[in-house]
Parts: sequence; C-alpha cells; structure tokens
Amino acid sequence: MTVERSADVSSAALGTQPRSVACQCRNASVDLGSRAGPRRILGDINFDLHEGEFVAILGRSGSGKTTLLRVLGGLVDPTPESVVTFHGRPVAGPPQDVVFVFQNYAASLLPWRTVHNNVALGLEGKVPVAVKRARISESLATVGLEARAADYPWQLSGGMQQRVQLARSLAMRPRGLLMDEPFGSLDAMTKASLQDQLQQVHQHTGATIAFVTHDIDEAVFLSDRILVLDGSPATIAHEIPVELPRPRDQLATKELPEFLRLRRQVYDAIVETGD
Amino acid sequence: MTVERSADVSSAALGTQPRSVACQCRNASVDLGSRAGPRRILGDINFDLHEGEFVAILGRSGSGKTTLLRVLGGLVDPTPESVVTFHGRPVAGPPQDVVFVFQNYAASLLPWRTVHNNVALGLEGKVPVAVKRARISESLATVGLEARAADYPWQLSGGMQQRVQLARSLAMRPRGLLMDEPFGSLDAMTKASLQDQLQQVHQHTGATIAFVTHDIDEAVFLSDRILVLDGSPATIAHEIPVELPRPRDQLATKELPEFLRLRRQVYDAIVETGD
Amino acid sequence: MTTLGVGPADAASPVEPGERRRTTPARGTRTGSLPPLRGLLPLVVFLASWQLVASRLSPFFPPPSDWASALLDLSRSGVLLPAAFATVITFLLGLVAASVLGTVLGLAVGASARTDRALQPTLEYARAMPPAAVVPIATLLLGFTGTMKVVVVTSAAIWSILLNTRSGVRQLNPVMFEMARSLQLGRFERVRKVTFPALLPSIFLGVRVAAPVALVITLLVEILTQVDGVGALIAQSQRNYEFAQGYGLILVAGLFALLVNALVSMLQARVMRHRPPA
Amino acid sequence: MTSATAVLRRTNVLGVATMLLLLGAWELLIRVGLLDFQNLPAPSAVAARAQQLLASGELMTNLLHTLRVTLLGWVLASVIGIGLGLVLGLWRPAWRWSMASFELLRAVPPISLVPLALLVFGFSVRTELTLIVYASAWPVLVNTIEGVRTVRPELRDVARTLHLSRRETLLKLTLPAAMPSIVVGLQLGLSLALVLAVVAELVGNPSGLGNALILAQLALRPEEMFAYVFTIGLLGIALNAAFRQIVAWTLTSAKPLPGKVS
Amino acid sequence: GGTESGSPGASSGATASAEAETTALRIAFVPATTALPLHVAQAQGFFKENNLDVTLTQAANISDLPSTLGRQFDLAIGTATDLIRAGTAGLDIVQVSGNTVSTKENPFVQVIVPPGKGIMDFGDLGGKTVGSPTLSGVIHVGTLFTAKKQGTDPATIRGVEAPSPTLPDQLKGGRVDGVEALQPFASQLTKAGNVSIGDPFSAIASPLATNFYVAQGEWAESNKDAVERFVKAMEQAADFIEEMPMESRTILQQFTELPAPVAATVPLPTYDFDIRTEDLDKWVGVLKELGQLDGEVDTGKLVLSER
Ligand SMILES: Nc1ncnc2c1ncn2[C@@H]1O[C@H](COP(=O)(O)OP(=O)(O)OP(=O)(O)O)[C@@H](O)[C@H]1O
Ligand SMILES: Nc1ncnc2c1ncn2[C@@H]1O[C@H](COP(=O)(O)OP(=O)(O)OP(=O)(O)O)[C@@H](O)[C@H]1O
Ligand SMILES: [Mg+2]
Ligand SMILES: [Mg+2]
Repeated sequence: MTVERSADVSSAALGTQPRSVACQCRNASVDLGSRAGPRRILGDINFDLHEGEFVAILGRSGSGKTTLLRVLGGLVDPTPESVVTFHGRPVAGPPQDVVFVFQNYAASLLPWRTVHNNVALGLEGKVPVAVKRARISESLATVGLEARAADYPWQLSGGMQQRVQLARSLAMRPRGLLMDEPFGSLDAMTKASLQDQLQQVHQHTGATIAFVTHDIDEAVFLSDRILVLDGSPATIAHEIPVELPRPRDQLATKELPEFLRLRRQVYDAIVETGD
Repeated sequence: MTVERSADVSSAALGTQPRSVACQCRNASVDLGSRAGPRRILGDINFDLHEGEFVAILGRSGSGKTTLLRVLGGLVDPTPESVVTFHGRPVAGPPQDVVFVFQNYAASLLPWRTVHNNVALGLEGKVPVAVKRARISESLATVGLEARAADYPWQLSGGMQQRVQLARSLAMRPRGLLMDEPFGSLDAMTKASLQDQLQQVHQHTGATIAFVTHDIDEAVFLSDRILVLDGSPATIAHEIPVELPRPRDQLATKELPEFLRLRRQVYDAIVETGD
Repeated sequence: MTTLGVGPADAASPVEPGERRRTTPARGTRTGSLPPLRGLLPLVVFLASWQLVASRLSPFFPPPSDWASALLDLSRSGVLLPAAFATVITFLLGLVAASVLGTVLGLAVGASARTDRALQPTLEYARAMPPAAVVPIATLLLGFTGTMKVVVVTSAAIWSILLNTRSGVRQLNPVMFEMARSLQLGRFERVRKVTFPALLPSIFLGVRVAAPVALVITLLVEILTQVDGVGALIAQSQRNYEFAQGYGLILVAGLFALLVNALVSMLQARVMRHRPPA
Repeated sequence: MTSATAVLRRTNVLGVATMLLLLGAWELLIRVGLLDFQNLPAPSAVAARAQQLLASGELMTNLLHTLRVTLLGWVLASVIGIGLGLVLGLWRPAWRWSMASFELLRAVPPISLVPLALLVFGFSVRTELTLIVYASAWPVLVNTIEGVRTVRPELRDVARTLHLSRRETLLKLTLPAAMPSIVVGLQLGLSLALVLAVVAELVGNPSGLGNALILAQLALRPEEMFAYVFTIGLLGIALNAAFRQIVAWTLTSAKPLPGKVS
Repeated sequence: GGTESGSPGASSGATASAEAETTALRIAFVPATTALPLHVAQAQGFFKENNLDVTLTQAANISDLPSTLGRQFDLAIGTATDLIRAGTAGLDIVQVSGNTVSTKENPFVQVIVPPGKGIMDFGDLGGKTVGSPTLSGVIHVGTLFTAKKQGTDPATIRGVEAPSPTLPDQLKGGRVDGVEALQPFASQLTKAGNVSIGDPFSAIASPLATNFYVAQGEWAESNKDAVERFVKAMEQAADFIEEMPMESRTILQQFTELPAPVAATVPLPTYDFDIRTEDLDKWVGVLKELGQLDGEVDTGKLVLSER
C-alpha cells in the first residue's frame, strides 16, 4: 500500500510519543438475550484506544470478544449507563472512518457481486472512478487475489473469501479498523504475509486497530497492547503492553527474548482464565 | 467419550500393525466453474486412507483442501476417470458412517433448532431416545457446551457454533470423519482441550479421520500422516509420515525432538509451495 | 447466490432500523408481518368522505351507511349466513389444498432442474388460463358442485406458493443440504427437517399472497356459476342494481381477508418464533 | 457447437414433450369417444382452425392487442407495486398506518370493479388497464415488502460499517437481496396481467383475445374458441420465457447457486 | 372480432343537405338474433334515410350496459326485469322502444330436459338443477313463475349459471337436469333427442315483450325526435326482414359469425317496436309473485312518455 498520511502520524504510530485518545470505553456493559432471559455478556469494560494504537483482544471462545468489538463498532447497543466514544463522538451506529471486519466472512460478502465489486462497495461514489480502480487492484494485490477479481465469492475458498473482506476494508483507508479474527482461516504463509502487510498499512496510515485473534504469536507480533477478556460477564482480566521495536520482522522479532517472554505471559494469562 | 469399540480396533489405531484401506483415491481430478469456464482444481490425486488412520491435509489458502475433502465426502463429483472409494464402495453421495465437518460452520447449523436439537439431528430415529439423549449430553460436554444446550445457534459465539457442529459429528460415532478446519475459530486453550478429546475419540473408536488445518503444530500433534497440497491443479506435493508415539500429550509430545523436527519439515514443505 | 438468504434463519422476521438494535430479542415481539389495525385509517377516511359526498354521486355510489343497512336486511332475511359459510368453506379448502400442493410442487421443481424444465411450459400454460375459460370446463367435468369450486380456487391460488417455494429452494445455502446428506438423513427426513423448515418463510410469503387470491377466485366462481356463496349474492346485488348491498358484501369479504391474513401472520410468528431476530 | 445443437439445447425438449403428451391424451380421449362434448373439440381440429385464423391475420391482430395491453398494464402494476412496496417495506410508519387497508383492498375481486370501471371509463382500454393494474400489482407489492424486510442482518451490518448512504444501501444491498422475491412477484404479476387482460376483454373492453374468445363461443365455434384459449396459454408461456430470459441476462442475483439441493 | 361497424366520420360529409338534422346515435348490442333489425337498418341505409348516424358497438353481456347509458352509449338492448329493477333502484333509465316479443307460436326460449328423466312439465322441476344464462334475467324468472303456476315451490329449483353456448354440453354431461335454451340451442337440443317442456313466457302472456331498447331518461326526453326516427328505421328493418329473409340471414351471419347453416335456419324472433307498458306491468306482477320485488312500481315512469 502506498504511503498516505504524513510522517508525523506514522511516527506517532511507532508508539513512543503520548497519543490522543481515539476510542473510549467507560463502564461498558452489554446484555443479550438467551433462553433464560437477558444475560449480561460484558460487564463494566473500561479502556482507551489511542490514536494509531494497535490493540489485540484475546480470550476464550465465547468470552465476549466479538461483542466488545461490535460495541466499539456501533453494531450493538451497550446498556444505557455505558459511555463509548470513537474519535471524540459517542458511538451510536457505526462511527465515521471506522471499518469492521466480520468473523463470519462468508455472510459479509454480497453473493451477487464479483470479488472486484465487493471490494468496490465501500468506495463507490466516494472516490473518483480512477482512484477507486487503483485502490481496488492495490488492495486485491495486497491480499493476493488480483487474479480472482472477476469471480463470485462463492467460487472462492474460505480463506480467499476472508481475504476479500480484508481487501474491502483496506481499500477504504479507514482511520479505525475493528477486525474479528481476520486471519483465522489462513495458512501460516499467507497469514504471515498478510500480517506484514497489515503492519505496513498500520505504520503508513496511522490507523487505530482493534484486532481479535486466537493466535498468541500473532497478537504479540502485531500489537502495542493486548487485552485478555475473561469472566461472566466478561471484563478485561489482563492488559499486557507489548513494547517490541517496530517495524517488526517475522524472523528477527520472533526470536527476541522479549517476544518469547510476552508470548509466555499472554499464554499464562489465557490459561489462567476460564478456570 | 466412553469406550465403544473393542480393544483390537483401538490397538489398530495405534498405527503399528498393517491396516486395511478405508478410503482410496486414484487419479482423482475435479473441475469447477469459474468466470473463464471450468477450471481444474485438483489433478490426479492418489492416496489411501487406512482404517483408523488420522491424516492431516495442509496447503495454502485456495489450494484445494476443502475440495479434496468434499470429494472424499461425496459432495463434489470428480471427473469420470477418477476412482474414489470409501469402505470399499465407490463414493457417490456421502458414504455411510462418514460425517463431514464443514468449514462454514454457521451455515451448517439449523437456526430454528436449539443446540441440543442440532446435535440430535443425525441421531433422530436411528438410536433409541435414551441413547440419543445420553450421546447428546456427552458430546456437548466434550465440547464444553452442556450449559448452552437450550440456546439457539445464533445466540452463540463463532467458536461455540463451531463446537456445536463438532459435537453433532461426534455424537454420531462415525467410522470416518472428514473435518474442515474444525478448530479454526478456537482459542489456544479450548483448541488444546478439543485436540485431546479428538485424540481420545480416535483411539477409542478407531475412526478414520481426514483433517484440514492451517495449524502445523496441530497437524503434527494429531496425525499419523500429513499431506501437503500444492499446484494448480493441486496435487499432493508432500506426504510426511508422523511417527510419534501415542497417546500424545500437549506438553510432553510437543517437546520431543521428533515433534520439533516434523514441525520444521512440514513448515518447510509449505513454504516451498506456492512460490 | 451462495449465502443470500442462508437464512430461512434470517428471513424469518422483518426488521426496521429502529428496532434492530434492541438488546433483548425477546420472543413474542415478533409481530413483524401482522399489520396493525390502525392501518385501516386511510380506508376509513376514504369511506367517511364517500359518506359525506355520496348524496351528490349517482345511485351507483350509495353512501357506506346504506351498505350497512342493506347488509343488515340481508342477514335478517337469513341469506347471508349460509352464503358466508359456503364461501368460507370453499376458500379454506382451496387455500389449504393450494398450500399443500404448491409447497410439494414448488419443492419438486425447485430441487430438480429436470422436473422444473419438464413441467415449466405446462404450469405456465395453466397459469395463464383465465378463470372464465377454466370454469365452464371445470363445471363440465365436476358439475356445479363444491368440489368444482375448490378445484378452481386451488388451481388459481397455487401459483404464488409454488413460485415462492421454488425461488426459496434456490436461495438456500447448499451447505445446509450437504450437511443433511452428510448426516445420512433420508430423503424424506431431509425434506421434513431441513428443507421444509428452511423454506417456511418463502412458503408463508406465498400463502400470504395466495390467501386473498383464493378469496377473490372463490367469489369469482360463485359469481360466474351462481353456485351458493357470497359471490353469488354480490352478482345478484349488482344485477339488481342494489349497489349498496354489493359494496357491503365486498367490504365484508375484505374484512374477512384481513382476518385470514392476521391468522396466517400469527401462525407464521408462532411457527417461526425460534428464528434469529433480524 | 453448431447453431443447430445450440438451438436444440436451448429449447425445452422435456417441457414440450410433456405438453405434447397431455395434448395427445386429450386427442385420444376424444377419438375413442370417451370425451364427447360439443364445446370440447379435439386438439387437431383446434390446430386446423388456428391455422386459418393465423392465415387471415385475425389471430395476430387480437394477440397484439392483448399483448400490448398486458405488457403496459404489467409495467404500470410493477412500477406501482415495487414503488409502494419499497415505501411500505422500508418505512415502518407508512406500513403501520396503511397496510391493513391494502390487505383489505387486496381481497376485492377485480371482477366486481367492472361496473365501476365501466361507469368511469366505459368499454375501453382504460377499463382493461384498470383491472390489470389493480389485480397484478398485489403480488408485486407483497413480495417487494417481504423481500426488502428480510434482508439478512449480516448484510445490514456490512452496509452500516461501510457507511453506505440510505440510497446506496437500498440500491446496492436491499434491492439486490430482495430481488429474488421481487422477481417472483413480477412473475406472478405478469401471468395475472394476462389473465386479467383476457377477463377484461370478456366483460369490459371488446377487443383482443378475450373478446375473440367469447365471440367465438357465442358464434358456436368451439374450435375457434379453443384456438384462442391455446393462444392465451402459449402467450403465457412465451411471456414467462421472455421474462425468465431477461432476468437471467440482467440479474445475477436471481441465478441459482451451483449446488446440489435436497 | 371487429366490434364497431359504421363510422361516425364517414357518413357525415356524404349527405350535405341533411347534415344539419343528422343525429349521431351510439348503440350497444349483443351478437344475437335480437340485434338483427339494428344491423339490417344499418346495412340497408334505413338509419341514414332517417338522418341518423348510427355507431354500433358490440358487447358481450347486456347486464353491464345500463351504467354506460348516457355516457358511452345512447341506446342499448335491455330486458324487462333489468329495467324494472333499475327503475326501482332509482336509475334514470327508460324504455324507448320495443324489440322482440315472445309468442306461443314463436317462443323466444324453451326449457329443455333429457328424455326419460320423468320431467314432463315445469311442475316437475322441483328439486332439480336448471342451467340458465342469467338467473336474474327474464328467462329464469319466467321459468320460476311457470313452475310456481304449475304447483312447484320455485325455491326448490336450483338455478346455476353458464354461458348459453355451453349449456347443451352441461345437459349432455348430466351436470344439470334442464336448461333454459335460446335459439338455436333449443332446436339443436330437441334434434338431439331431448325434450322441450315448453315456453316459460306463455304462462305470463302471449305475446309478451321480453327485451327492448333502453336509454338514459334525461337523454331520451331531450332526443324524442331522434328516438322516433330510430323506431321508424327499425320498423322498416323489421319489414325488410319479413320480405327478404335470405338477405337478412346473410346479415345475421355476418355480424354474429354463426356457422352458415345455423344462420340460415335459426328461428327468428318476432319483432315489435311498440312500447307495451301493459307487459311491463305483467312483469312487475311476476316479480312480486316470486318475491323478487316489493313496493309499488309506476311502470309509466319506466317508459319514454308519448314519443
Ligand atoms: N463452487 C466453486 N466454484 C468454482 N470454483 C471453486 C468453487 N469452490 C472452490 N473453488 C475454487 O477451488 C479452489 C480450491 O478451493 P478450496 O475451497 O478447495 O480451497 P482450500 O484449500 O479449502 O482453501 P482455504 O484454506 O482457503 O479454505 C480455489 O481456487 C477456489 O476458488
Ligand atoms: N445474538 C446473541 N444473542 C444472545 N447471546 C449472544 C448473541 N451473540 C453472542 N451471544 C453470547 O455472548 C457471549 C459472547 O459471545 P461473542 O460472540 O462475543 O464471543 P467471542 O469471544 O467472540 O467468541 P469466539 O471466539 O468463539 O468468536 C457468548 O456466550 C454468546 O453465547
Ligand atoms: Mg467471536
Ligand atoms: Mg477450505
């Protein structure tokens, strides 16, 4: 991806200077219905996402990661006493300049549009046609699907569909990205390459990213901070800052003792949950 | 899960004696439609699955793993010259006693049935009611969802839905299991626990299992043999026997030098593909 | 399309933007397809203004108050109730038969391209037949009987159910069927446990379109053959220039259709109460 | 592939065979005397008469009239049905405050509107159009409402997070997602338009196939009457085939999935 | 089916001298022997002779016509029962001339039953199903009345409707026990071995006016002169029919498109263009007797006064 934002933002993204708050979450709770009436899924979640920060969210299956992300993305209403803001404005509906990458990728693509047109969806009418085309090819190339632009989503493998959704989000050049297990169906190689791409995008655009994953290596490798959800209702059980130098490298970074230490720390934090 | 089959089968599953062939694949090719007419996805795949064998299938995203599994499961017709048999009979439609676990788990659950009744689906009318109930609770317990039996699938998280599908397959006590990224949306802990459960089921029932995954550790940890798909059309690029002693242990086995060697070998095999 | 409408699931209940963000998708709130009675307001306003200007209109447009008195006379004379009964019976039998046959045929032509192609021209031929051409042949073959009426009604009401079912089958996610086959469900079991429930929203849509059609055709057959029923009364009213009575009967038929629609919607809400809230 | 085999592949051999089979059975029943009615001629006699009518151009004139009015009425009904359906489907207050009225009106038999339409428009093509539009707008309306109201929630979420405007959501997501349902409505409406055109020609506008049919009946020419009945049916088939073809060309979303069903 | 014969534009320029007084008349008809004088007058130029510029429009169903009078049409064929009912309902419709009368010798309609079913006369129709072209029309009313006269409760007769041409098949198929048959169906049916149990009108009167020409009252009042000329033309036509049956039947064949042998042999009704108010009174009596009408009816108001 090409460099879009100015140098000061990308330096901010390096995580050294104090940064302004992009997203605020105060006493956020969520109730969802179950067979036995409404159940509290999230209880009193408190945290800030800083401008340009990369935060990974981990937790056991069903702990509430998706729900938390949907709250930030304005797709689920938290309880009335909760305060959630994005870019300074209270979240009521999806915030401007923030894009969501869904866990259920198969359902988030429009089956009647080709891959190309699915990626185009968020750009149409917003950028000039030439720019749109360029961005689409660029982001399809990023996810390695330039050759499949003319196919329909149902002609792609699961991992490919997941990447189409990713391409659609990246093509929009958002200021905020909420990603729900975006690399969950990818093989190690494709995943590594996309991690690198995402890292680059993050550095160049200074986007604020919240990223749900089950892959501890991935969380440590990509993020500035790791939140571990636990409990019922879920709260933030652990908050682990990741202070590895950027840019990070698949081989070099993963051999750093600090990387290994963090990995172990996160692993222990997750093992500890759910018992 | 309780022990169901007799001891001789479980000893067979230990992988030491010569075993009969459960599934045969000879010159299996598959053509699927794309924008530019039919395209050959799989070309001349040849391999056998032995009775009670656990085979992992790996490959880059879009390499054809799902397609191969679907051929074995009788969900996709291979080209006419292909020969595919399961339990001695040519595959035409899903073979008896073989259950498929779908990559798109969300679409494979019936939204109007509770978790309990989704698991019941394959058992209804085939086993006595009491047995059915027992099996359902047992398999829900195996995947850690006994508390959610009365909820509907859409009230569950992605990983939970994936586990419901798993529970449904296990409850059927199949002789063959074709699993497409069954643990793809699970956290490390849940995944490890389900790997152990699956290993137990495999040992106790002597089921033949083909297992698609992107997790190399998982593939080595669970399988007797690893197939790596590559190419366009895809063929079996590598076939790596895994001769680790069983039963395997999450900590001990993963520290064996042989485990580490295999892991590296598989990794290299995959890296080599797609270049 | 692959995933579009995976959702028998999601097709279950309509949604409005304001309601979708509720936190508790409580059961029992699914009144989505049941139109509230306040929706009659425009019609009431229309009839009220008719009442006001009616005296200035021709005898062809008697005021609604006259309709009421004409209806009252009719029911006092003991004609209305048996006629209404005959019409309701014909309507119900026709609608039920159309629902069953439409669903079965819709499944058949939706599931098999070959069956679809084989039956397509014949079905489309039949669909284009005006009741006026069908009725004389039906009376010839079946006589001036209740059976004849039900057959004609069924043959006209079946199409929306058949076509909606057929289109529903084609929109279902194939994974759902593959799952059912993989679980070794028999053909009948697959239809009963997977296909049919998945198609319920389409079938109900078809029935909701078909219900008023069935009523209209019931009345039409009665108008054309004068075999019992409210339709026969409507025709007589119009021929006797008793327009008030005719309008009154039509209004009664409309109210009955509204009732049927409400019942179908309630049945649908009940049958599909476990579907995810959209 | 040669053009001959292409044509063969595209004609619905199976469908035509089924129809021929049914016609054959009818012919046979008459030939062996099992069916013997003055008003029920054998298909062969009907075909002969149809040929004469075709040669004289009479059939074509009537056919064209009915075809034109059917299409015009259907287009009007579709525009009204889809337009109103979108308003009622997407804007809940409109639905709440008027749907019950429409549900009631839906049950008014078009035929009972004939005296009214005659009063206003006389025996004319406008009477015919009124009846057609009135009858064939309903399925379009109901299927449109249902279609737009049952778009999958996942897709709604997509639209919202991509910040599609209301208009964009409607055009790019809601409408395409509702299209299969709307297409069914249109298909039902098309057949109803033809049926109502014929009915209107019987009672309200003395021209076209319906009028020719009733005149043939009054003139005691059952062969001719059935020639028109067949023409109407064939017109129904042709209209539907054309409709399907247009749908196949224009709407990818209405294409069935490749996948084994049942 | 071509539906309009004669064109308003064509004749207007032709006779320049009469142009000032030429009246345009729009007349609706149903293609049957009842409309023969209309077509004869048109074809033989009797209308033109009387300074009438007539447009004939074909309709399939006479019961649809009254609402179009005064709007789309000036004159139309109507029946006695329709007229009486329209009058009592307050519609402004009047009879402006006669058309056909039914007599014992030349009945307009007969009730036909299959042989050997034990139905000998109208009195045997109780409990039977009778096929009729219109249950509210003169024919069925006449049938019920005759049945009542012969001792049967009309309420026990089950009337069903089907278009006239399909009635013979319904009888043959056994779907009805008797049919009210107009010509030519009556002759066809008797030729095929069925039996006529008689004419439903002779019990009321013979001769009896059954159908005639009606118009909107207001229009008729202000166009008495044109109506007079219309009647004159029609009487000329009736004379012509009597004198030139072959030519007349050719005209019949042309506008009804009946098969030539049928057109050549079908019995023609008796035409009478006088207004027979007394016949209307008889119809009122019949309707009252059958309980289909209550209250007084001033038949004088149902006809155009002193034309
Ligand atoms: N229904 C289909 N029609 C046409 N092409 C298809 C279809 N399904 C899959 N393909 C193509 O077949 C190839 C292999 O797909 P497959 O789903 O088997 O991959 P996979 O190895 O399972 O990938 P992943 O790990 O991403 O799930 C891909 O190129 C895909 O685009
Ligand atoms: N629509 C819903 N209605 C009711 N309960 C829900 C709904 N969606 C989620 N839940 C419940 O909320 C809890 C958290 O779900 P969530 O999807 O946030 O989990 P998650 O952390 O994303 O899990 P996974 O890793 O498996 O995706 C689960 O117990 C789930 O059952
Ligand atoms: Mg989740
Ligand atoms: Mg796959």
